[in-house]
Amino acid sequence: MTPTPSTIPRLVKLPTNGPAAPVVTEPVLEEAPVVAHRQVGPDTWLLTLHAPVVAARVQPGQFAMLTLAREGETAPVLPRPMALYAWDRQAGTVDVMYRVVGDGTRVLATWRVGERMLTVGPVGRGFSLLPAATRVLLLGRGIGTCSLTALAETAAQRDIRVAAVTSARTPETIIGADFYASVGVQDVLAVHDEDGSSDVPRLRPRLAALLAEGGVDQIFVCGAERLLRLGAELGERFDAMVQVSLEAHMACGLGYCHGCSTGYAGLADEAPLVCHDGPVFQVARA
Amino acid sequence: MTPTPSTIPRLVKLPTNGPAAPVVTEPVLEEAPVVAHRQVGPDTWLLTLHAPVVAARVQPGQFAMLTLAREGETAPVLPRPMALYAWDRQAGTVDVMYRVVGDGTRVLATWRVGERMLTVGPVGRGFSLLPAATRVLLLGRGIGTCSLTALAETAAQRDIRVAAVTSARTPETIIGADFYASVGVQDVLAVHDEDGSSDVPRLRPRLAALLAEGGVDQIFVCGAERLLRLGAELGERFDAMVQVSLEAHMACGLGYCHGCSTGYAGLADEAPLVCHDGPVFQVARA
Amino acid sequence: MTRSEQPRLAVTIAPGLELANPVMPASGCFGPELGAIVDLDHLGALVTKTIFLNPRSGNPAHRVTETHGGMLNSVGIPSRGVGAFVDELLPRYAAYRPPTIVSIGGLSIEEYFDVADRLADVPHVAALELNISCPNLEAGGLEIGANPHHVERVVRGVVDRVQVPVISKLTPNVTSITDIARASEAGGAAAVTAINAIVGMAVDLRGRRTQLGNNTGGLTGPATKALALRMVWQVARAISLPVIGVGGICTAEDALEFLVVGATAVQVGTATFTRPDTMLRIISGLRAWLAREGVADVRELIGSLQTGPAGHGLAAAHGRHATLAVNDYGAGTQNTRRSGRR
Amino acid sequence: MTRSEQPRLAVTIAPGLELANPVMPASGCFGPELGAIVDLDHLGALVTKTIFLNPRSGNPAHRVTETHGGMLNSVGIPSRGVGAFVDELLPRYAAYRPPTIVSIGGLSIEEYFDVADRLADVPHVAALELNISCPNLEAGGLEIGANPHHVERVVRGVVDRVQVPVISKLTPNVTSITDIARASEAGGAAAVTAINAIVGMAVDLRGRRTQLGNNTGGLTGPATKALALRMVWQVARAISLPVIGVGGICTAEDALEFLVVGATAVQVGTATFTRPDTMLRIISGLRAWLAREGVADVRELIGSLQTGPAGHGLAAAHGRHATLAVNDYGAGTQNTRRSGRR
Ligand SMILES: Cc1cc2nc3c(=O)[nH]c(=O)nc-3n(C[C@H](O)[C@H](O)[C@H](O)COP(=O)(O)OP(=O)(O)OC[C@H]3O[C@@H](n4cnc5c(N)ncnc54)[C@H](O)[C@@H]3O)c2cc1C
Ligand SMILES: Cc1cc2nc3c(=O)[nH]c(=O)nc-3n(C[C@H](O)[C@H](O)[C@H](O)COP(=O)(O)OP(=O)(O)OC[C@H]3O[C@@H](n4cnc5c(N)ncnc54)[C@H](O)[C@@H]3O)c2cc1C
Ligand SMILES: Cc1cc2nc3c(=O)[nH]c(=O)nc-3n(C[C@H](O)[C@H](O)[C@H](O)COP(=O)(O)O)c2cc1C
Ligand SMILES: Cc1cc2nc3c(=O)[nH]c(=O)nc-3n(C[C@H](O)[C@H](O)[C@H](O)COP(=O)(O)O)c2cc1C
Ligand code: FES
Ligand code: FES
Repeated sequence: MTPTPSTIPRLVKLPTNGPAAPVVTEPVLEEAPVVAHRQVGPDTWLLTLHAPVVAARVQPGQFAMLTLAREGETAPVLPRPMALYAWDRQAGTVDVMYRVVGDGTRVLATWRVGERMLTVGPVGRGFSLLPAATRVLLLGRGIGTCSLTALAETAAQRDIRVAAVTSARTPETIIGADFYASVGVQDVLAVHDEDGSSDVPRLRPRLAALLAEGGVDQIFVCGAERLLRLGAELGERFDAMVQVSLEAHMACGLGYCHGCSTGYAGLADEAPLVCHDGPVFQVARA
Repeated sequence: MTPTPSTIPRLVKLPTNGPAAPVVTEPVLEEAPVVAHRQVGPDTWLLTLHAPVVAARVQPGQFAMLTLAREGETAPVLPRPMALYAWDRQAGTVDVMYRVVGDGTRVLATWRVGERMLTVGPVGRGFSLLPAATRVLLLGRGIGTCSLTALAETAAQRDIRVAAVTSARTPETIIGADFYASVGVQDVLAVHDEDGSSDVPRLRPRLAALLAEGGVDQIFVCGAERLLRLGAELGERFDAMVQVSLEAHMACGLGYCHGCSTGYAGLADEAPLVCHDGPVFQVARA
Repeated sequence: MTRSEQPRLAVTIAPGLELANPVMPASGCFGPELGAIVDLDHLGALVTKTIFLNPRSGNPAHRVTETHGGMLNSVGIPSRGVGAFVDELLPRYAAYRPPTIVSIGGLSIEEYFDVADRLADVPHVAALELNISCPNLEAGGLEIGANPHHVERVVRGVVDRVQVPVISKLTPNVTSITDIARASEAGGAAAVTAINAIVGMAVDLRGRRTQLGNNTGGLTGPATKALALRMVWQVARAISLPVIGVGGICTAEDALEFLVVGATAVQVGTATFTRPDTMLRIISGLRAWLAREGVADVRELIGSLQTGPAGHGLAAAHGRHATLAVNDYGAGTQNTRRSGRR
Repeated sequence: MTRSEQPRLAVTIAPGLELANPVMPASGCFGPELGAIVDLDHLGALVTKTIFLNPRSGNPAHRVTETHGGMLNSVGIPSRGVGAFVDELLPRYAAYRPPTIVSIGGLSIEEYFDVADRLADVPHVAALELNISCPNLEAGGLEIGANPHHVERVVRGVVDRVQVPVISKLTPNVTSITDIARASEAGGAAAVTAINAIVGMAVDLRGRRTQLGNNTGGLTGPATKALALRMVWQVARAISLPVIGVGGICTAEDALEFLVVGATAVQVGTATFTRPDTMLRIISGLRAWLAREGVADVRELIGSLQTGPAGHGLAAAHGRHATLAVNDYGAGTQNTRRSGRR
């Protein structure tokens, strides 16, 4: 198998120090009671766990590993990585929004309030907001938007001007638009495939116009390759740093199983691990 | 492994014709809705299924194979054989009483009213009530009593005088005493280990006294080896036919998998199958 | 194919042996007794329990028990012998429409030949399946099926004795199943079946005893599907005979996966215990799946597997996300997030 | 033993290598990273991921996926090479109290020797575990571990080069695991570990693709326990070395079953992914179980299995029924109903 010529931007790790380094926190294992769990859209659920240590430590773009097997059971064998959509450090709770797509999430949807879920978090190297950032753009699609919501809140709290695209296949499956509005995101562009508003050729000029005045310092992407390409293009145009959150099948979430490689690296060095070196990576500057 | 000398009576198949042959019916596969399901004692549950064809055909001592795996699931892989405790041919329902002892019955206890359970039944060759019988004795222990309850009802309906021992470890785990009383069993002896009333040396004279006048035509046993030995002894004394219902691990319940052998037969002929040749066998006359 | 047209399900598993559909029972997990509750005329074929020359009693109880995701059996293949089979059992199979494949076994290579001789001119025998792989027997079974030379001899000897196609059923309990498959092909088999049960064990901890009367038994059921799929894939690439896939198949999707890796037909064992009508559910599930996916002929799927990293890394994941984006490597080594279901 | 006394958990898995308890991680399913969330000082030992001589990148994504009752991995053993291991990784293991067992691999027999040479005098290496059985490698791995002659050569060569005990880790993907165990013993191994992963496969039906970037991968987890138990039982009877049992262990009861069939210690792999604290749960579960059953020393259980039909037929079923009656054969062939739980 020889890889076909790349059509997506080249990604590299975020730096481990300097202003562009993400805040990395030590994970913890908590037996977190489900404090709320409800369906919020087609196949989409919002789960709230009482995991005070995770809530205290988590940074935007980090995730948790959730054991979906109930006490005494062994299936699902693998825990599932889930972005932390939002959190309340005071209440000690974290929110996960997920879409039911397979066996794992089907089991997750059966968890009831009061049950205790083994939760490992916060995991990974999240997004890094530059101290000097004054305006940022978030590009999210589908459930991938869940990695960006907390970042929007943090940015807004720092008086950074935030524009957020949340894209989906249908109007009903748009994620996070209300959340963005509620945390003070200035420009929320909720777009979808049904009316074609999510098409990149239509989105590109809208965003260009929006950013024309004031530009943009950082662009954050999650959930679609075409949004990553658009982000990279805009990043080049506005000289902005572009970060993207990746997914991979995972087993440990802690960097020791080497299950979550980002790809095939050749014969000597291993490709970065999504759980340990990411999930957030940056687009390499040309 | 050479078998140790037998201390239990030799068992043989029931005849396939003549007055002592059980009524054998064709099994059917029904998707039977759960119409009632409640806990009736320590770890003991009563399940009612709407399975009209099974209910129409079943004879005392027959059983059903219940698929405990829910639609879309594969565990438990094996269905479980369960005696039919009682039935209502009019309403088209059958009752199963079971005790939660392992993974299978733990799953069974989670089934809710309205769910449809694949049910194969009636299966097996049940008890045979001789046309001439006027008095019978039932010896049941623990959940094994569930194989005898329907027989008591049928016998009582035929104006046969019934005496029934229901034995258990504790007073709370005694099965079927109320049922026996409600269907008109004349003598119900509910005995247990706590006060020693279930000890054979204490039970033997009580039963001998009870049967002294009028004797007994048939003795039916289920659930304990010591009761089988006692039954065989009384059978000899009163010249009564003794039948016993056996258990075995099962897969098909229909006689084709050969999983439910009653034992090791030697090298040429196979031992009888519990599902197909039984579950009811008779004590061989000396 | 328009929605109203029925997809074609017929497959040919051996010269002259076309089945109405690719679904049949696994040997030992079926008998005409099932006909009381399931319409057997809809099956692709019937397969008998393994028949030996002489009567055998089988193993002591317990003979079956449940394990995680599967079951163990140490039934030990009781048999009334080939004579009683021909006289009493076979007519009950012949009463149904699908062809009957007779599974035969032996405690020695010669026993296979004796059984084959006895069956050579018996009507209603559509094919012989050689159980060279039963792990429960003290003699024969595993030993013959694990040795390519013995396998070739057994297969050739039976092929020489009968007119009907001979199918060799492979044991998974070997280092190289492809060697056994090639030996079967060399011996003249018309097809191979893969796989038989995997030798396993279960323990009653409290009693510190083996659960099965025979100590070890054959592990079957969903827990074995990943192993069976791998072996069927390897075998299908190693030989040019039709392969009948078996091991853990419970649903139409499972059956289709076996076809995709190279099986021409499938057998269903343990899942028939779980639900006696599993085979019928699979057949109607196949039909529905093919219609939904617009596949006119089930044979299009046979061996259609693409291998290697998909879209070079991430897109292989989940076919169920219909609009899965094509992801590529970056010029470096990273891949972007899958975006299909978003 | 009175209720208040703690049962003794210590076991000796090789001359001079006593563990505080019989529970350790399986290679590749553990790293000091786990120490962030679990107290590793409670474990019986630590086991490293397999180390090769030179850096290796491992296989393309996807590298792990879930299957029925287990998982498949085709990680492919990325390694930074033995040099980086000694300099950077080993100190992180040495920071914990339990002894560190270093798993080593090779793409050739000589590579094992080179790695062993490099580790020969390194402090904090308590033992070497030879991964002669990794099914994911294109070279080495399966081939060496499936051939008794190669196994004996590898084991002997490493034993000759190091002072510490050498443990040979057996592959299940062979016809006769006892042959490989005997070859390990002949080569001078101090113990054997059984089993490694079973080669399996998963298919993305919709995409008609393999799920794993490397097509096949190692099946592990609860689905494999029945097979692993059988192999550990066979191996423990075939050789006189301690056996470390591994395969599908999730609970203290699972671990005890492995001890009962003959293992001296156990490793836990997949179950640590399901619950990162599984090993600690197992250790406290062992303690509780032994106390409850009045077993003063865990070693009493090792190899305590009774085989054959119990009470000659029916009583073997369920240890959990404490008062299980002894059932006998009748003079004929029948058995009576089990009466324990009634
Ligand atoms: C860092 C990170 C953050 C994530 N955040 C979210 C989130 O906020 N909301 C959400 O709905 N989902 C999220 N996912 C994906 C999530 O982990 C599930 O695996 C995915 O939704 C698949 O659902 P399933 O488990 O039901 O699929 P199954 O079919 O049960 O999965 C089978 C196997 O494939 C793996 N797998 C399948 N799809 C994915 C995927 N997209 N990513 C990783 N592994 C996969 C599973 O882990 C499992 O091993 C995230 C993934 C990562 C890596
Ligand atoms: C003819 C017949 C009638 C029965 N009637 C009843 C009844 O009315 N009420 C009731 O509670 N139980 C009854 N049983 C037993 C029942 O089938 C369950 O298997 C038993 O209760 C074990 O529970 P489990 O499935 O939870 O055990 P698990 O631990 O889940 O069983 C593991 C395996 O052992 C087998 N097994 C374990 N114990 C038994 C047993 N005693 N008999 C058969 N197989 C067993 C299971 O089928 C399974 O394969 C009957 C059994 C037979 C053969
Ligand atoms: C109870 C039982 C009995 C079996 N008997 C036979 C047999 O007689 N001959 C044979 O070739 N295979 C026999 N098998 C193996 C099956 O034919 C099949 O190869 C195996 O069960 C795997 O398929 P499954 O996972 O769908 O059950 C038996 C399997 C079971 C479970
Ligand atoms: C992700 C993963 C990586 C593994 N890596 C190795 C390895 O590097 N060396 C090795 O000897 N075994 C490796 N194994 C096999 C395990 O050590 C163990 O033998 C197997 O997983 C069975 O145990 P389990 O069922 O408890 O997981 C690996 C297993 C998994 C799941
Ligand atoms: S999931 Fe284990 S290394 Fe990333
Ligand atoms: S359970 Fe299959 S033959 Fe009795």
